[in-house]
Amino acid sequence: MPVGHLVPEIVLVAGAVTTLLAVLAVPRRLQWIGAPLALATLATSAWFAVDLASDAAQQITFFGTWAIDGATTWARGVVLLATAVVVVMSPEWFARDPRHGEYYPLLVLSALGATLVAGAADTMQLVIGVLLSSVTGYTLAGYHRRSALSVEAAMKYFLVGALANTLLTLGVVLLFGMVGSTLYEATAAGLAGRATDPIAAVAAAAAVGVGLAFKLGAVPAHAWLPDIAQGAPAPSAALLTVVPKVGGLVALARFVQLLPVEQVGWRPWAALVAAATMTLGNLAALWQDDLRRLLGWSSVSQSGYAIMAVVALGRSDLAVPALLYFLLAYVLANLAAFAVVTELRGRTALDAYAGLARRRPLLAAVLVVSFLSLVGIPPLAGFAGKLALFGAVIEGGYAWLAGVAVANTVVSLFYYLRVLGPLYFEVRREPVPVLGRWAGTAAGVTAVAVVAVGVVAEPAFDALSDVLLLPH
Amino acid sequence: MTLTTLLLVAGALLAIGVYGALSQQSFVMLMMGLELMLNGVLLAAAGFWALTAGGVPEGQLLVVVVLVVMAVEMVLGFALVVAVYRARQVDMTEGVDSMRG
Amino acid sequence: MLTATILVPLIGAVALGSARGVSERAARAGAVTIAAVPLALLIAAWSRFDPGSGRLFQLVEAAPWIPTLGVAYRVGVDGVALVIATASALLFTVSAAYPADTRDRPRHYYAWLLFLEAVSLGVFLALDLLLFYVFFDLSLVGMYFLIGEWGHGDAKRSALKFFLFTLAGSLTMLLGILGLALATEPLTFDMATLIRHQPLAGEGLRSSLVLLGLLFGLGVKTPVVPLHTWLPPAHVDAPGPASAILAGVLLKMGTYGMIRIPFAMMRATFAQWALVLAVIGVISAVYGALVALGQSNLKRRIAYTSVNHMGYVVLAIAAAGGVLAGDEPGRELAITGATTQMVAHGLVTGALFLVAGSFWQRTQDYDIDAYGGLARPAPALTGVTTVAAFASLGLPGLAQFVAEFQIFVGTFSVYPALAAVALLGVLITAALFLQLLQKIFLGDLPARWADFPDLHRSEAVTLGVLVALIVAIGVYPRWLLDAIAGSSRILIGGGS
Amino acid sequence: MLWLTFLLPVAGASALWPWPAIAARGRDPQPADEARDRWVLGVGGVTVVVATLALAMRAAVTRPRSVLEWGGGLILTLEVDRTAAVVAVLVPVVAAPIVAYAAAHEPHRGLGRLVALLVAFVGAMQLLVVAGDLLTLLIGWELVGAVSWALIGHEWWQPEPPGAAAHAFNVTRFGDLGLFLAAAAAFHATGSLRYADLGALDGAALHVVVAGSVLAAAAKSAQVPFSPWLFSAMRGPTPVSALLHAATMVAAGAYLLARLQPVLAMAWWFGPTAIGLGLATALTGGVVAALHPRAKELLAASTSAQYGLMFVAVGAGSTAAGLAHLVAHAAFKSLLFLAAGVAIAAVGSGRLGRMRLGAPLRTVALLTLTGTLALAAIPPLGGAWTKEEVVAAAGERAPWVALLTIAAGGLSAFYAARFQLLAYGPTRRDGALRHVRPPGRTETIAIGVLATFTVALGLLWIPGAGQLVETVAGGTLPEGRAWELVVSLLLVGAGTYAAVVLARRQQLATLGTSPHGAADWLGIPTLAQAAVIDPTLALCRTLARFDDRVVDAGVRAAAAVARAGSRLVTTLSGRGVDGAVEALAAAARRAAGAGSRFDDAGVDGVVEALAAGVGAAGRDSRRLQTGYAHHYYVIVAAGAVVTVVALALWA
Amino acid sequence: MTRALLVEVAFWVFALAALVSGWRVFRTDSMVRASFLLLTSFLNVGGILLLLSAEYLGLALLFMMAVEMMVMAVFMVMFMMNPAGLNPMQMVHQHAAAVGAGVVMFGGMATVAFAAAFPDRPVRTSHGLIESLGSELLGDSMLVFQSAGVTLLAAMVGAVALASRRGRFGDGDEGSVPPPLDPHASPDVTAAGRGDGAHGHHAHVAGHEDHGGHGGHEGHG
Repeated sequence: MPVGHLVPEIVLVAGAVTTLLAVLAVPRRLQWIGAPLALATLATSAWFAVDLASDAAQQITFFGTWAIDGATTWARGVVLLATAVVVVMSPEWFARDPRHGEYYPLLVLSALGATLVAGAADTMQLVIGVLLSSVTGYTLAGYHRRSALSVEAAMKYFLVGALANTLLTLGVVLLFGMVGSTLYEATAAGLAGRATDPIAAVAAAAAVGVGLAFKLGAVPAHAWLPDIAQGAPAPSAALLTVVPKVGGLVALARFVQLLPVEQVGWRPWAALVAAATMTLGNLAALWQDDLRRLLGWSSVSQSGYAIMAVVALGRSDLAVPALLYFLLAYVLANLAAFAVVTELRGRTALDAYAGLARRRPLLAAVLVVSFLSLVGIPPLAGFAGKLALFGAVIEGGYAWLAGVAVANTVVSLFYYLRVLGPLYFEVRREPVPVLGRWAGTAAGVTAVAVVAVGVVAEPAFDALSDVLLLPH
Repeated sequence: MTLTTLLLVAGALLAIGVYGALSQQSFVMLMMGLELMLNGVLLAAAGFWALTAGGVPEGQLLVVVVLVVMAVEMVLGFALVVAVYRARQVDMTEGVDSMRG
Repeated sequence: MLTATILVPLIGAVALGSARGVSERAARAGAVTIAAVPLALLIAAWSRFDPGSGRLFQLVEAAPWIPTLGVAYRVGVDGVALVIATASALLFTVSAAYPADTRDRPRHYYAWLLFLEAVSLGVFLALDLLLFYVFFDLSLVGMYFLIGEWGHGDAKRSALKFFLFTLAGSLTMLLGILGLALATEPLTFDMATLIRHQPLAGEGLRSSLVLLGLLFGLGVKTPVVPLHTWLPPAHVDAPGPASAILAGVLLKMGTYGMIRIPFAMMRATFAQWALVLAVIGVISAVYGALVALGQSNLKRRIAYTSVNHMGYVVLAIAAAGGVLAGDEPGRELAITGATTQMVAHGLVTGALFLVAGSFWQRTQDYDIDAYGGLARPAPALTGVTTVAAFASLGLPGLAQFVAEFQIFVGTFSVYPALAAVALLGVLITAALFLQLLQKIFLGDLPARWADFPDLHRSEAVTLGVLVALIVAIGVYPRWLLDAIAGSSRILIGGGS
Repeated sequence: MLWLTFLLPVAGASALWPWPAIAARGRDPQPADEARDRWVLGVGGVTVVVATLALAMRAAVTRPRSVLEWGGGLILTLEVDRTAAVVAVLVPVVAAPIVAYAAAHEPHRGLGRLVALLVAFVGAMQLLVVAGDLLTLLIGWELVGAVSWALIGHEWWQPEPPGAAAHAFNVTRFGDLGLFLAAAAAFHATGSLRYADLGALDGAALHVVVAGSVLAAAAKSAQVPFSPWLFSAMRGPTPVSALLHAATMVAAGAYLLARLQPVLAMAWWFGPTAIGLGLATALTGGVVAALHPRAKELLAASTSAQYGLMFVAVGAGSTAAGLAHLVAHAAFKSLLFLAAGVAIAAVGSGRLGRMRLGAPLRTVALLTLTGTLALAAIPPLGGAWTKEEVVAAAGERAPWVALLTIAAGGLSAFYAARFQLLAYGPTRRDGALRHVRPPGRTETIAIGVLATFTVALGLLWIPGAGQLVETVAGGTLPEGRAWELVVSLLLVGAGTYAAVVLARRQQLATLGTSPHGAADWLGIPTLAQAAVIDPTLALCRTLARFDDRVVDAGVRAAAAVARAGSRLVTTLSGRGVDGAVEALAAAARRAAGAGSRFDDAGVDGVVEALAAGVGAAGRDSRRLQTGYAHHYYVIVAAGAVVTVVALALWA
Repeated sequence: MTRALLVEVAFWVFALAALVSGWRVFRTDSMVRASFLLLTSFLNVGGILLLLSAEYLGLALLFMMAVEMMVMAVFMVMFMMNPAGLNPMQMVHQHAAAVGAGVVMFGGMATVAFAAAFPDRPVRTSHGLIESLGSELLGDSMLVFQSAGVTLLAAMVGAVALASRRGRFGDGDEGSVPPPLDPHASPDVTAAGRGDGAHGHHAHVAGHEDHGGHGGHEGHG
């Protein structure tokens, strides 16, 4: 049993438990101790992940239940990075909450959940990973127990999640019924054979697809995302708008490749979902007067873009690199935006951002970089991401989808500029208090990363050029 | 007791569950609908294990996984119902609608 | 050397933007100095450029960027790019020197101007499709902030409209670029390679779609009717120097891109669709002129003449690519004329928009009918405007005549009827500019403009430079045309 | 060297223009300054023109050819052939006295500009004349037009001149388009723009070149239907009318036809067209001149008519006759304009009915008479000889052509006499000798010089002069027929007699007083206004409005449909199945509302409409997010159904 | 009666009981009763599992559900209004849509049941099934099993964090609000005013209540 292939995850479990025990032991003044412990955990896990990626070949391991391919490694990296940024943002935000110690182990477990989702090569494992990611997510979303909005967001997250997970489970059971196994490799082989027929396969794929759409914040299970962005504690919102998506997308990409295209039209379906998701997200974001909610909807639309890569899977060599690179770009830009919101003490009314450029020029600059990257203005990371996505779908024969994405990008520019315009063009005199040092640092670092990853994109694309998405 | 009859019963349970999940105002009742759905899934899983998969151990584990899903979702669900009730004195879906649009 | 032309203003922009305690004067002086560096470098590049060498791209500098995707940093020039880039650098220097109301934010104003200069030059110097796109897009960002922050009237809305509209165009172009580049094996965005290999040649629908995507994107920027509606508000609400750059530099990106990408890289497909493009060009020319004549707002009127003039350029490009072989002298003339028109229109319309900016600074009124008889209090302004107006209506001895003559003569070889129709634009332009001069400068002087200030020294000097160049090109254009013609020949011949 | 005939006047002009301002050194002008300015400008201007004349004469003798690479394959060629030599010499000859007159006669305000532009015009005209290819010709052609604009609008502070200048420019520019086309066609067919290569033309290109040239020539020479622009040009100062709009610039059309006649004649229809145009203009112009109540307009109409005669000559194939008449006309018509200027200055009005300055301005009246007689074509003046040559040329074609030409000659005799009798005729009995402003010495001398020139052309009647003309101008002169001469002289006499009779009855001045009647070019301007200018301007305004809003109609309608659709989807999913019917009704209501709002939308751009549509869709799509979790469940359920359908459908 | 017939009859009894009790869950006025009906449904499904020779799983389900439903019933009594279902109540919305969704769901599953061709590999023997489950849990599917364990841990931690009334440091939810926009504002403000940054903590967004306010529960409808 190659336990070594799971060291990064084992580290996360151990770290989470250690952190939990530590925060239970220390007095309320020292609850922040969870943050450095969580950071250390994440760093150690990342270190092992890198180590593992350089040592072990890309393969399916652990009796066929676990894929340690480039996609998993990349997802691990992105998830750990994102979680680390959120950990840095958290202590100042939760300073008033004497029980925020438990928040950190939950963050670590949430990262673990997303990683498990990404690496799952077994449908049961997928369900468990989704479940772990979900339960930690509900908790993180509702962590402001006294805040009406926070618990409301958590409740809706839970309600949508519970239904979606039930559907996911149903789909997994149907798949098992068809092929008699839950392993991906066996599933793919079983579905490809003539033993099954399209009806059950379609039903199973639909159930799994809708279930995973919840993780992505994609249509039709997208409704939780704007609420989470608006109502959840800002660090949780930052985490939940990015981390589950990373796992969910890799999982979706892995999963659809198991389906025989002649029986299950997953490619057009994914295109449909991509188009609907990006369009709905952008349209709904247009007139938001609440920045966090706007970011939530924009996050929905970004999921739509990301799903474009799924459409092109197997038809374009660019699909997997596009998917993974775009995820990184999106995660960084979105985190930067939420870090700014956090640093501004959760300031969220659009009007309250007018004139920010003169009061807080650096934070304003971070917001500009983040938004322009989300639009896809070169040379920021979002541009290279969208470029690769467009290239992938065009090569995959879905040029119309690229057209839809272009139209959506133009629409999205409108609402981003609704923020950025007043940010720069108006003059306000009120003071703009900030939270502290760390959230601001997180904002700055992620913004620099957005620029750096965009300008120096070659290492990423080089690394991604031979990434596999097993078992395909 | 054929696979078809099993799946029909499971489907009926799922249908009742879906109805409950969609129609109930109270969070708790709504969750009962979800439970009922999972009940159907459970039945289907067991049926598949026994009738199409030749009793492979994975199938039993799958049933356990469904049970875990059931348990975990309910635990968190109840915790959230408590939290929402404490923060807002509300126990129905219509009561939490401050965020919309 | 070419890299420095992009880097110097970029670094200058960053330095100026992050400096502290810089006075308005110092910021302007610094900006002018920095903006002039690329101009000097490009003039030096001109001296080293050999139009007769038979090679299209010269002074090439390259560095790997994203080799995995076939993207590299490649800059270089052919004759077309060289003259347009040089004219742009000049226009930036002049615009920086032109007095503007910076609203107490001189550093930012000049920093954005320099940023815009860097990326605009990048567009013209890039030899990699993706690099081209990067600069193309960034120019929108720079212009958005310039209009939004320092514009007047409904500036924010106009800036927004500008950004949205042109981003729609540039993204469509991006799809086209991808469609084109993805047809290469191995994947590359290198312009020289793409010109040599002509990917997608003879691939029916796909190549047509790619071409239309490219033309749509570039057509928005040019702009051609009916994609032009972003132009008037952007111009009207932009500060004078920004308008000058918008008309003189940014619009050129569209037509330059047409020559560079669809014309050169998809010759067969371009020839299929050239007639459609030519008709659009003619419609733009005539429609733009007619609508301009119907305007009573000074800046709108000038803005619509841009539609007219760029329509000629589009027509010429379409004609030059309208057939794959035959009529070489005429098609060469068309391409040379199109390029000359880009340079000339940049200088002429740049001057006109700077003049319009001067009007705004003096009176905050663009209504042509509100003026009259200004020749008495402001003879120098009258003189400059008259020269620019006559240049714009294509008077011989001034720059634009050279261009338009070549365009008409060249286009006639391929599309005689369209050339004849487009000629009507020349007539209408004449009418509208004479009417403009008459209404503003001639006739009765309303009492309230009795002490209308004439040009200040800095205005006079900057406009003087433009006028001198307009005359220089008009009288003896050989120095300009010879630099272009060598490349035109290669482009027409299809070599690289 | 040849370039100097163009560059020297231009350089001279740029020196003369700022002179008064430099001399004044920023002070207000003093009376003494005025005299000095007049002297400097006059002497300077005449010197430059005379120097140009010297250059032109040298060129006329040496017939040089000069080539300039303009770059990009364009080559400017200067070439002097016989035709060019004649006109190149003629232009400065006429210009010199006119420049002197202008410096002495015109108001001081803007005098530097006036003289400078006149001198610059000489340069531009020389370029036009010595051009050896269509591009150079076009450059000169447009430059003289622009200078004409500036000179007509010389008194820019007045309400009328700027508009008149623009009118003149626009009309002539329409003709310029013909040259553009001709150049394009020539280049397409031969790869060259040189006159010398035009001989190789055939087929469609030839016809385009000929048609373009004829169009340009007709517009420039104020032939029907372009003639009215010359009336607008009369808003300019008198010297301008004399130089540009009588002697030289207007001559460019006739000159061009003469210069290119061998090429043009290759098209079978050139001759008839030119003759037709020329005759039409000669006759209508004659009628207009006979009726018009104002002095300069009378002369302008006569100018059109006389150039019509030259068109007839060239069309009939006799460039020599046309050219000879061109020279003669330049001499006497500039003389008459200067005389008219003196008369107008004397009485302060351009109306012929107010003048009759024969008594107070006896000298000028006598000098004028030479011009009038030449215009009336009464031997032994040169004008008569050249006119008879034109008649002879016309007779070569057909007798009826000759007859019509003779009729036009009769008209010109009538209006020439009318001009003389009204402007410088015997003073009215009722009006006592009024106080009039006498002309200065310089003006008189200038008129005298031109009168001398006019008279000197009488030498053409000397036998053998015809051969000299043939040598100088090239081509052959037709043999005149005796009956033509007799009939012609009879008609001239008749015309003159009619004028005298009418003058006795005091009816000569009041012919056709209505400004909109026949005197106003037979209503061509009104027609042009109604048929071309007004519709164009209306179209422009409509298009401008259209551009602002109507283009969007389609887009807006599409947006409205999208909006309604999005609402429908929204309401359906938002309210669940129960609400579907209700929702449909609501959507219909809203669609109707959208329709009415659409009308109220007002002035909006294309993109605004699209944006409004998207924006509305944005607002509507937010309604999907009701805030109720059970609605989200419906969305998920519906999404699952759609997913099943999609997966099954596209497999 | 053969064993097969017996099994068949038992199956239908269990199935009908499961369905009827499941349906009654949403047709009763009392939540407590509803939770017991749900339990009944589960128990009957457990019975079917036993018939399918999944003894261990069936029993596990029985025990687990028994406990869970007890918790749920207690829950009703403790927290919910109208705990004992003394007053008749019908708390249902979008009834038609829900019925429609249920019908579609059943239709879909029925289609699968009738039309889909599943492999026919019935379980051979009931012997050793439980052992094989054990070895699966600690063998091939150990990752799944362990992950499930971690998930349960996370669920516990999360549930406690969210729901506990008393924490280690006093009130379980003390200070669990976002930081105020103005750092100098009084510490005990809730997030109610977050919607409007310009007015800091003074503003209240209509529609939600301060947690401190005891305005009571707003009725629906």
